[in-house]
Amino acid sequence: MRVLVQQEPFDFGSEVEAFATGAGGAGAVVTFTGVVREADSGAMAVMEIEHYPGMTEKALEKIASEAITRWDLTDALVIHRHGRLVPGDQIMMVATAARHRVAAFEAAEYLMDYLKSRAPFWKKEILQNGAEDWVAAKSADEDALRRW
Amino acid sequence: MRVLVQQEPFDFGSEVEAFATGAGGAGAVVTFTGVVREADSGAMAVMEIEHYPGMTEKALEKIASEAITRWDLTDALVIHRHGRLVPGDQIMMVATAARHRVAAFEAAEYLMDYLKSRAPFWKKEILQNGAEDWVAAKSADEDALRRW
Amino acid sequence: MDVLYFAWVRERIGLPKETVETSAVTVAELIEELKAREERYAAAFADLSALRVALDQELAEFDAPLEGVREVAFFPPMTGG
Amino acid sequence: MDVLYFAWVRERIGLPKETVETSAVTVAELIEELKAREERYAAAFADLSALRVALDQELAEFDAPLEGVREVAFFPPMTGG
Repeated sequence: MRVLVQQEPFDFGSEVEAFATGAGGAGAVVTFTGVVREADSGAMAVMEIEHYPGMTEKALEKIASEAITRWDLTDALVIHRHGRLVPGDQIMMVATAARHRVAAFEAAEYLMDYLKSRAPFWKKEILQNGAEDWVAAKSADEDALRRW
Repeated sequence: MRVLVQQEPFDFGSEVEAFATGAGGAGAVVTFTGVVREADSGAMAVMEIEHYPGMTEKALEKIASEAITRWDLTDALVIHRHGRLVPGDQIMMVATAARHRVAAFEAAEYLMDYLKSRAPFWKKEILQNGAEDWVAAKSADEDALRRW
Repeated sequence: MDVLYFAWVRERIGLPKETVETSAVTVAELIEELKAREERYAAAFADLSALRVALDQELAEFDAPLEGVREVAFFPPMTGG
Repeated sequence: MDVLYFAWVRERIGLPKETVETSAVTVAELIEELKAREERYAAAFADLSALRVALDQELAEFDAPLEGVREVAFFPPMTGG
């Protein structure tokens, strides 16, 4: 299990390749990566991500450990960035490895659902005209937790 | 959309990186890769994959097109190998890109479920003692189609 | 009409492909003709629930008509992915 | 006790962290004390349904006791991922 909270970009291709190669005995590897999109409200210049140093790492480790236990994963990886990002930047990734595909898919979705609503990150959109907006939590994200 | 049926290995890391970079406007990229595991029955030397040239490509293209339409994907990729593989080899991968994570996850699972039961591939396990066994289809894989 | 066999169907019958002259109207009739030929065909087609058929590279049912079909393929349930 | 603020709570109150001397027994009591201080606190804590609290870096409820807690953090619902 590896959990990284960092300002720097990560190399999705190398991370995924190393994860798949290292996940001994796994028949199935699922990855997710989130990319900064343009704001729905208009032309976004910057996405600023604030986090709670210390609590963030603990929360992600707890979520990843729970997923590993529940789906008997051979490995799990979470990387989440903070700081200033621009549209097109990769903001985070998760990867899960398991013997069978259903477990790998479910665990990756669980990681994403919990990470979205239980890990202390906050996104602020800074538009090209200088306007700033904290991204509001979606009730759909909170609802997504209920299925687990 | 890209569908490849090939004997050669593919480079999972580069494919995933190129896919994520090229999937314009997508906020979410999901990938799956299947790795040849040891046989449940014992020490497997080789996994041989037979396919139906012509029908395979058509079937995969149909499944990928349906996923793109149904989940409004910005892109989809399917690579499936045939021929002789050994444990640890990557046998296939799919990737999906969408604006939101739920669509990307669902489409990837749909691709996998359909590919497993509707694309003409057959796996044969060749054990170290020379015994050969065609892998039997699982009713769970057929059942998985019903949710879509 | 070309008839193709894959996986253990191919192994049991002993060839991957043959050309068959038939007046069978449906897939099921074609199977009866093949079974009547030789023991290895009868063995391959003994349990239809363990078989799938494709007509011109599209999955089909055993009662599907053969009219206009150029390529018939028999194989076990697929196990890709 | 250290009190931390994040995202718009931090912006509204105007600082990321402060040390607070309090005899509040629960989080809710601490919030009442803070609201009574100044308008900016009252504004930040006006709608508790829009807030979350963590005690020593674990999510908690507003009626949770503060005994033994060294670090309290207030922030809006998280929006990572």
